[in-house]
Amino acid sequence: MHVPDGFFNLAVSVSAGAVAAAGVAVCLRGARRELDDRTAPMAGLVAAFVFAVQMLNFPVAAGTSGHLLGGALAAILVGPYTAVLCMAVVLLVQGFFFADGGLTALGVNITLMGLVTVLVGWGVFRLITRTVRSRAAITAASFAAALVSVPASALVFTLLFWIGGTAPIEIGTVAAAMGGVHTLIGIGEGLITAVTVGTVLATRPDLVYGARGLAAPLVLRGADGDRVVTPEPEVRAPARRPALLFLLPGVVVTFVLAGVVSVFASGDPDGLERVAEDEGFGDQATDHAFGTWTLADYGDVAGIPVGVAGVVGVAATLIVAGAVGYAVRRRNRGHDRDRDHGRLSV
Amino acid sequence: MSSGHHHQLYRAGDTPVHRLPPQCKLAAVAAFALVVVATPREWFAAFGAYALLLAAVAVTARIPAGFVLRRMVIEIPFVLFALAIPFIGTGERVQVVGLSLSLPGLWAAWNILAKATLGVVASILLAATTEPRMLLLGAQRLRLPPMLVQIAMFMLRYMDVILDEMRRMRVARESRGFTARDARHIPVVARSAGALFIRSYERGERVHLAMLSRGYTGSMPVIQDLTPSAGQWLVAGTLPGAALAVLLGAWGLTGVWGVS
Amino acid sequence: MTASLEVSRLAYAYPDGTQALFGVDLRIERGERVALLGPNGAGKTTLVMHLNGILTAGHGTVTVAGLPVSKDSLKEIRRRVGLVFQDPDDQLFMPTVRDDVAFGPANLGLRGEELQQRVKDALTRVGMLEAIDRPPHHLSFGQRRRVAVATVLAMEPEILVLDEPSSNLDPASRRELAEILRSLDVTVLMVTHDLPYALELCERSLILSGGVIAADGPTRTILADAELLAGHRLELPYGFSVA
Amino acid sequence: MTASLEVSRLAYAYPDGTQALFGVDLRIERGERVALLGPNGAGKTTLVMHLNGILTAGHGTVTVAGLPVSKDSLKEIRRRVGLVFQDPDDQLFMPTVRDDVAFGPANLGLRGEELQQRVKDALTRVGMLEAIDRPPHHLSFGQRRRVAVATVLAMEPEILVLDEPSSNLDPASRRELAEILRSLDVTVLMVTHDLPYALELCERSLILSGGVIAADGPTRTILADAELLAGHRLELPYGFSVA
Ligand SMILES: Nc1ncnc2c1ncn2[C@@H]1O[C@H](COP(=O)(O)OP(=O)(O)OP(=O)(O)O)[C@@H](O)[C@H]1O
Ligand SMILES: Nc1ncnc2c1ncn2[C@@H]1O[C@H](COP(=O)(O)OP(=O)(O)OP(=O)(O)O)[C@@H](O)[C@H]1O
Ligand SMILES: [Mg+2]
Ligand SMILES: [Mg+2]
Repeated sequence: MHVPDGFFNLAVSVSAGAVAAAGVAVCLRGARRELDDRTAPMAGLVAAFVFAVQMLNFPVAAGTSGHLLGGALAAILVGPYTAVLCMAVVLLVQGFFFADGGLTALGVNITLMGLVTVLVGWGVFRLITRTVRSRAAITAASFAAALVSVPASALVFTLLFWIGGTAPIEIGTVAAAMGGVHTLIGIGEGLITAVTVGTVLATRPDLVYGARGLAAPLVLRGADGDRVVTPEPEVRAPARRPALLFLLPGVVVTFVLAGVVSVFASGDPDGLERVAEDEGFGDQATDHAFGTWTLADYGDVAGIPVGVAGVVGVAATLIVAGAVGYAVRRRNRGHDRDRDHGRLSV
Repeated sequence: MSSGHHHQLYRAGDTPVHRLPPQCKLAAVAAFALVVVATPREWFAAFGAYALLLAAVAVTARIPAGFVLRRMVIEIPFVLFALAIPFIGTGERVQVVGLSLSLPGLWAAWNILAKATLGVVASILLAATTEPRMLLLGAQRLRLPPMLVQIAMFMLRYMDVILDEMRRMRVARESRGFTARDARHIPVVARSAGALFIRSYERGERVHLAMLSRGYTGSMPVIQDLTPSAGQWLVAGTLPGAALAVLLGAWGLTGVWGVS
Repeated sequence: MTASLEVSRLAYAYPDGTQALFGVDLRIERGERVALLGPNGAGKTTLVMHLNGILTAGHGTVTVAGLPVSKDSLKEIRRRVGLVFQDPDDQLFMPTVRDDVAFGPANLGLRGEELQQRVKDALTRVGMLEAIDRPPHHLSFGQRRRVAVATVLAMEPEILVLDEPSSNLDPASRRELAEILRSLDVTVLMVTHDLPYALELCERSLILSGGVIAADGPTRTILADAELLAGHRLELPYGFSVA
Repeated sequence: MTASLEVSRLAYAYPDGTQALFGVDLRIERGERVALLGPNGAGKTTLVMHLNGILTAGHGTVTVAGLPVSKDSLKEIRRRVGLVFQDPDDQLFMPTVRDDVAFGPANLGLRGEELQQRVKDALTRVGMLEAIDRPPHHLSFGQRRRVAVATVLAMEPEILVLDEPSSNLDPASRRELAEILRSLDVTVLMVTHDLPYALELCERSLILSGGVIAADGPTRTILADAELLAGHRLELPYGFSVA
């Protein structure tokens, strides 16, 4: 599903970039509660695993490429916030090191494969495990979560494509191809996720974020063979996450932004055009079809060449992303400093 | 831990491109991609010029064309997709050697192919001239949040660990009389693959703990100095700078000659 | 005076439920060299991993030079306690031997010439200076073990904890390691299955068995008690006797 | 009679260019027990890896019971030669100890009750039967070593090659391993740094040093030659003498 450079119009790229940046910023904050010395390597392993899983890449008839996504698995193993970070890292590394996925399409890719899959996957997982919390239930919930997350992501892709894809393809064709293939992929992903979570649960239950639970009490033995049982250790349940709800509006905002900006500001009103065609006043539009398409990228709106608008737009995304990252980083550092002070006074 | 993966991406060398500090190269590639994407698809000559710029970088870095081409297979899914667009696309149709193709589809295919290819080649050159570890240090210098850098670092390390553990497991299997020629053996491989996840994790975890026990606090000590000089920024800026000049030049020309 | 290492009622279970320590008590004074003996699976490695906070006590406490091991004190603890792992593959992770040995001192803030000197000194001590630019995973097992020891020596910790440092070493390296340890003015806790080696190097020995300390005393006395040894799967090699 | 193992002018360089073997010649008869001694980095592990075709000779030949090691004979060679790796983590890869020990015999075609019996016998021999359903990577280092030995014993090979099998074993396990090896009617080649152990178990010893065989003779004679030993970083432990 990796979107290359030039696949979506600028409006969608920029809006998705903004949402991705905001989403990652929120997760950077949230992940501080999930991530410590011991779980940091797990995040790395999950990222590596997701990376490996995404390497099985095959073309989808009228979409882009299809492959397993791994977002739900990540969410269950390391928690939703860290999972988004893992997915973002995978996509960054793929973009910069492996040339997989366009650099200017990072926002779209992170939104689709990071935010949407994690959000949907974790949502489904929590819905099921809220009531039952046995090992079997967790494994089953993993299957369901992964199964649903993939077509959900494909659906969002289709929506974005409808709003601002640069390829002139019937939205119905895209929806059918993406939906069909990704339902199949979803089944595969469900199986792999369930097996992986099941395996980890059997040998290292402490590593499954979605199943943090009981450790048995310890036994002490004295020199003369007497036995004492220590009191039950306290249970650390997974933290509740109202902040995660922030992400849902975030995704909605992408569409609104992308749609609105697309139609009114991009000079590439193909989304509108499609609506127009669908609504039955396509006759008028077809006359101009050639004009709209060819003019789209260098035609100008209000006298500004779209090329320049593009540079400004993408630069704006980067600035937003950078600023958010910077702000969070400063705050993190502030926290670290506080902690260090705490340490010194001990 | 060993081997392989990274070295397929990275080609050691001692050229001006290799020597540039990683953060300069990262920024240059990102800026170049921006310029490319912002270029209207009708300006064929501009895309040609970008390609020449990348070729110049490749020559300077002594990266053989074959290496770049081999790595470009990553693009195949998009190429297949792009080739399909003219057939399934909507809009005005044109006849090309007896085939009815969508004209907007052709434009879209060209647009995606040209921009994606330039982006892909730029990234390939970046990875070919910079060790992954250095790229991460560069990203850190560019103020990528440390948590992301840390996850990325563990990820790279784990790709090595997994490959290493896979190699060990293969040797162990074979030395006890196993040959994977037969489909009946798939369950065996599958079972050991289940163990691979935990095994890799635990190996990586122990290594991480060993790092902690030697005073590691989340970021690698930077032993060599990476601070780029103004001159190095300037050198790195040549690529996006030249591309921008091409873009602006082309814009000026179309302005003069108008759109035909 | 505060003890160098103090462990009290330490219990620990691994995440899969296996309990490895069942209430360990011990106290090691500054400058002592102590051997930790015991059968396979006794919990020696598990205990040792608690001494610099790599594992965190399920129950009980660990104190290093008066400082209790806790989340806040970890950094300081790890500066003081150098740990050589039982498996050198767990210890070595950098692309070259030089980087690997430099890693610890660099984390302590050393740079430049001083850092390079530390690296070279440590490698010279274990006789691995020629391998300085090789990747550690391309060394033989015994060579990796020697580099692993060097990574910790380079940090100049005040407490050295070694988990079977002599296994896979050739006899001359084994003796050289003993000489290095004797020449350092640090507290040493060494896990070993090589009883003559323990006798040669450590005045005092502990036997850990079944997750508790089963004996504690002068090495010579402990090794002379054949019945005690036999009870914990320990025995002197054929042809060797405590003179 | 054909030799059990025959190596002739064997040279090998690792892919990174390090040459480890420079022309090794040796011949071991059926039923012999031979110790392979030598300093760290001498090439012992490299040599041993050639004996069942894990590494393929850069130059020279390896012959097992008359059969030259080549691509076509690999399967047969590996059925005959059981190799215990120096690092047990290289040997164990299945999710449980049972699966791991069963893996080899299952490849030889054993199934059902017979297979289970083999697994149990092998684990009983090394004293690890209780761990049969645990994951091998959750065992202590010494326990993993014992399971690694069991995986090979379960295959009942006619030639046993062991790369430092006694390191990290507690003294009782070490003796038990010696007893197992003595009780088997197989050819044994054992790499070790433990000279008294070599003397106890093997009539004959080879010294591999710098990638060539530097000495070959009765263990007692070799260990009595202090000068020879010292030339190859070998020495008897303090307080031990070849009686
Ligand atoms: N990662 C792990 N998960 C679960 N159990 C473990 C783990 N590591 C060790 N154990 C178990 O804990 C107990 C103590 O193991 P430990 O490694 O501390 O033994 P040890 O005394 O170091 O033995 P050795 O001499 O073999 O190194 C053993 O029963 C072992 O099986
Ligand atoms: N994977 C590898 N790549 C490159 N060189 C290697 C590799 N493994 C070993 N070597 C080198 O080959 C030589 C022989 O190594 P080998 O492992 O055979 O030694 P050894 O005799 O088994 O030593 P030890 O007693 O330490 O196990 C050494 O110089 C070592 O550094
Ligand atoms: Mg141990
Ligand atoms: Mg070896």
